[in-house]
Amino acid sequence: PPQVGRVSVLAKPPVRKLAKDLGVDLSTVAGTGPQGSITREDVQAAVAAPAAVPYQAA
Amino acid sequence: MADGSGPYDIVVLGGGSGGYACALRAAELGMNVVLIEKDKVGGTCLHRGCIPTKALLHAAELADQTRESEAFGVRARFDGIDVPAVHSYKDKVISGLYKGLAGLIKSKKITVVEGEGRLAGPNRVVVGDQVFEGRNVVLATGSVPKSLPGLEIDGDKVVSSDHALVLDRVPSSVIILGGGVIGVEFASVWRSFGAEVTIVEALPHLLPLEDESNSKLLERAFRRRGIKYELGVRFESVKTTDTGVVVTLENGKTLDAELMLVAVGRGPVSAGLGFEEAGVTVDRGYVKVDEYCQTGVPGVYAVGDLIPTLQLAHVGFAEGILVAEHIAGLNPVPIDYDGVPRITYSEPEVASVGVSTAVARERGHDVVELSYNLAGNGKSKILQTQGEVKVVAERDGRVLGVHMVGSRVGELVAEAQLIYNWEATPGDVAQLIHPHPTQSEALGEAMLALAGKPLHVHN
Amino acid sequence: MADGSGPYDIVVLGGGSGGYACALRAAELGMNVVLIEKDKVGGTCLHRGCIPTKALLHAAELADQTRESEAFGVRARFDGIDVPAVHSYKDKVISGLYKGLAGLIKSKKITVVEGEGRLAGPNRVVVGDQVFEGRNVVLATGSVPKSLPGLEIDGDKVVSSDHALVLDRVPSSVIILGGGVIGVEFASVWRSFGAEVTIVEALPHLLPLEDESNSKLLERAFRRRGIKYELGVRFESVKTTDTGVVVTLENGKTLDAELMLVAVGRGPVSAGLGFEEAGVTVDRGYVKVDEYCQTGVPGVYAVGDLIPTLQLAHVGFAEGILVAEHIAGLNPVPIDYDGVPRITYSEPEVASVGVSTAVARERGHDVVELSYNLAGNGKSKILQTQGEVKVVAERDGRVLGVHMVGSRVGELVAEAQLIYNWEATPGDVAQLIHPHPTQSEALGEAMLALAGKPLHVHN
Ligand SMILES: Cc1cc2nc3c(=O)[nH]c(=O)nc-3n(C[C@H](O)[C@H](O)[C@H](O)COP(=O)(O)OP(=O)(O)OC[C@H]3O[C@@H](n4cnc5c(N)ncnc54)[C@H](O)[C@@H]3O)c2cc1C
Ligand SMILES: Cc1cc2nc3c(=O)[nH]c(=O)nc-3n(C[C@H](O)[C@H](O)[C@H](O)COP(=O)(O)OP(=O)(O)OC[C@H]3O[C@@H](n4cnc5c(N)ncnc54)[C@H](O)[C@@H]3O)c2cc1C
Repeated sequence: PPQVGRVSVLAKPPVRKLAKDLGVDLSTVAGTGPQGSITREDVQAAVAAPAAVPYQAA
Repeated sequence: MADGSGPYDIVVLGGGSGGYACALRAAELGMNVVLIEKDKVGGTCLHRGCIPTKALLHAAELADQTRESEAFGVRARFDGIDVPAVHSYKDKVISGLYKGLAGLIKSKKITVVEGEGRLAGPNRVVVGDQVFEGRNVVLATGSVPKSLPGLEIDGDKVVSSDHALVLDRVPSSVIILGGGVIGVEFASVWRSFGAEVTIVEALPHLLPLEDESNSKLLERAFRRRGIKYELGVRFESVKTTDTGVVVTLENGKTLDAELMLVAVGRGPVSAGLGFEEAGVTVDRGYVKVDEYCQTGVPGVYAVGDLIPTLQLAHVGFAEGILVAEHIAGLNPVPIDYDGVPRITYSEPEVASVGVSTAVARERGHDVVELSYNLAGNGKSKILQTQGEVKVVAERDGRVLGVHMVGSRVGELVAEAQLIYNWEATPGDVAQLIHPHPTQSEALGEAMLALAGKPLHVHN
Repeated sequence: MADGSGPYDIVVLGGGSGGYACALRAAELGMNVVLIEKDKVGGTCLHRGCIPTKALLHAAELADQTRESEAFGVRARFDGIDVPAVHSYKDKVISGLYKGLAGLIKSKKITVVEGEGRLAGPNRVVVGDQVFEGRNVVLATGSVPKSLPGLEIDGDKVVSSDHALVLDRVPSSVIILGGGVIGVEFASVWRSFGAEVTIVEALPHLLPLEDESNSKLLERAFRRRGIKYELGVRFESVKTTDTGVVVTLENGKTLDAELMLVAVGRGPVSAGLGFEEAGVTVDRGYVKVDEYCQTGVPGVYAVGDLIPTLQLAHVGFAEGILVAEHIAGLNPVPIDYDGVPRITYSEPEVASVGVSTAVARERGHDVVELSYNLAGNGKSKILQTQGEVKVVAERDGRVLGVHMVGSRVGELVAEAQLIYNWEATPGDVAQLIHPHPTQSEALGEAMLALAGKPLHVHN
């Protein structure tokens, strides 16, 4: 049967764009929104917490 | 007016879309700005571009509708075009917007200098004997109509868009050199006004920057409207005669008409303005910049038609704003030029955002696409317009492009712009049902179908 | 046609927007569906609602434009409305869409039964002497025009929208009872066609469900168009005379006209159809359902105008699809009714999505709002339309509502729908520059201003 278009990462489109602009990989973010969706705040928290971002040499 | 003192935070050279948007945003951010303009703020777009052409196109729409209104039950007689009245309508629109813009600039306490400026060093612009020092300089001198080598625009029988916008009559016949946006828009206006129109385009399609599907639909619509075109053939020469012009094409064919419009593109205004002397890299007239519109010279930026990005007013706005925010240290996100919406305001309109099917494939995407024919769209049937909405997407992924043809579809690209730039999938959109009966439903139907849940899709 | 056998996966009772959308989606999902319709598939919307009214409104637009075209330089003479030709245009639009829809339903192998059905048990619908058994039953019998107690619609001088849509003439004068969407749309059509129009509305504003700012702008525009209205006053009685009607209002005022249109709302079609006998709860005619459109009886659903949600075709579509997906076990997301776009297709149009300022405040939001006047919008100036785009947002947060008035703004609500439903902030939108010159820029400008970076905002 045809399937409803499913997104691998559960986040609303503007949040996906925000994550991209901030350099956050959504697959590393745990969602706290409805049904585990990733919220704007989750993305911002991921930027604030350096542990969530892979280490990069200066 | 400030004397040539300074230093300003920003000296902006050129008061068109790019320059004034930069000045406004910089002023908002508390910067001290001088805006130098040799003619009128608003530039090409307001005085010789977007606004006057769209006013003509609206008059053209009214002419068509008046002619065809009987089919809708409205008895009317079309009695011709009153050219002076068209101009006074158009000029009233321009002057209203001009007054608003000038007032806005003034209210933001931007210093406006009237005169022709020249870059006289990395942070110095000279106007006559006045010198303006700026911690930053933004070059925004825009563009002017181009011609072909050896082809002289005499302003009488061989004209540019500048002349066409103030023409005192509807020509009986016109040859339009160039099937890009400007050529196509004038073809549409003149045809609606009653002229015989032939477009000559060297590339294989009208609007060669559009997805081929859009070009083909426009060509079909133009054919039905009686707009002729010669595609994939180059112009060779033009001879003016007592009654008009005779144009020879490279394939030997000759065409004659009362007038020829040269619409082969616009060239940047950079010669003789001291750019290269100040160390700014210029390539075929265009100023080279990075993703923040910075030239190689620290503190010198360039925006708008002067740089080799899409020649659109809203690109100028976006670049001007970006530069102001960059100077202010706001860390703005560079522009994704694929995500800039494009509209050709002809009848029918052509609009797109994102990439074409061909480009998406070239970039290695696993592409799915869906074309929704406007024949299935109630509002389009009411308007009696034909065309389609085509959506290009990554298989099980985001939307990569939206391409549309039909009356009034230009307004639909704003929604498509969000979908593209926010990297939405068809499923994200398909969860929402569009308002009925609107043309925007056609985009909704395409998304529903791509999401595997077509609603009003006829095969 | 299937004899009364079964069992089907779904028996749908009523082939309007809600019913046929459910049938189509269910068939796509591999289900075995019977669709029972006593008249024509497409229902109210296609035959007596959305589509015919919008065709009339388009003819009305053409009439206005033909009359006013001289101001744009198009010489024309308006010679009146050819009512039979208007009807044949309208009927052609309807029949084209009807043919498409009927073909689509057939191509999906949905069994269509012509006849009046009745619920004869939780999973049994009877049509004449045929019985259709379904694992699920979807009630979608829609609505019909309502009247007021004691007010008889005679179909001659006191008419409903059903009659108005087939009227054989343009009345010289009309009184419209009810200033909701339907009343306002007919007022707009008739005024454009040359009638004297007076709307009587008991609530204090036209379009009482809209944000008050939208209602007031529409009232101002209607006043300029010479459409009269009596607000905040109730109808008392109507007397028909030889030449028309005399209407008395509760404040004692009397009005006379050739015709009165009763547009006081639509009531659900549920009486005598066996719903309550089968255990379905009915409240003032409306079938009560949960967020998945389930009645209290397992396997019995109801959608569309029959349930007390917004009476809009696209709500019917959405509910029909939701029910099909719910039955198929796809776990669909319930509809956020605030996020459904609303359009009134009058001249000017009125469109909105999300909540009004008043409701946003009631719900405890810290509200900011911004109204962008279309006077600052180039394309609106070209169209010579007035109005505004008002955005309601949470301070430093998401957009809560978008409310618009102006010619053609209905198409702009599709973008606003994404912004609202995807919970975008003004800043998310402000990062993208809208195409110039479009009406959609007005929404962009409002977002830019709310994001603290106004561009073309005049104070
Ligand atoms: C016919 C036509 C139709 C168009 N339609 C559209 C449309 O519908 N939508 C759209 O997005 N775009 C449209 N465009 C393109 C749009 O007009 C341009 O992209 C836009 O104007 C570029 O802005 P700019 O600021 O870079 O340059 P310009 O608008 O060209 O402004 C440059 C300004 O700098 C001034 N200047 C130049 N040199 C100097 C100097 N040395 N000293 C002082 N001042 C100087 C000029 O007088 C001018 O005012 C159209 C263009 C044309 C010609
Ligand atoms: C003048 C007017 C203008 C409108 N304009 C718009 C608009 O622009 N946009 C918009 O979104 N909405 C508009 N609407 C509202 C829209 O038409 C309705 O919301 C929509 O039609 C509801 O769909 P439905 O399926 O619930 O009911 P309906 O469309 O009413 O369909 C119900 C169907 O069930 C059939 N039926 C009823 N009882 C039985 C029975 N016992 N057995 C068999 N069949 C039965 C009927 O014949 C009918 O075909 C308008 C309505 C009107 C009246």
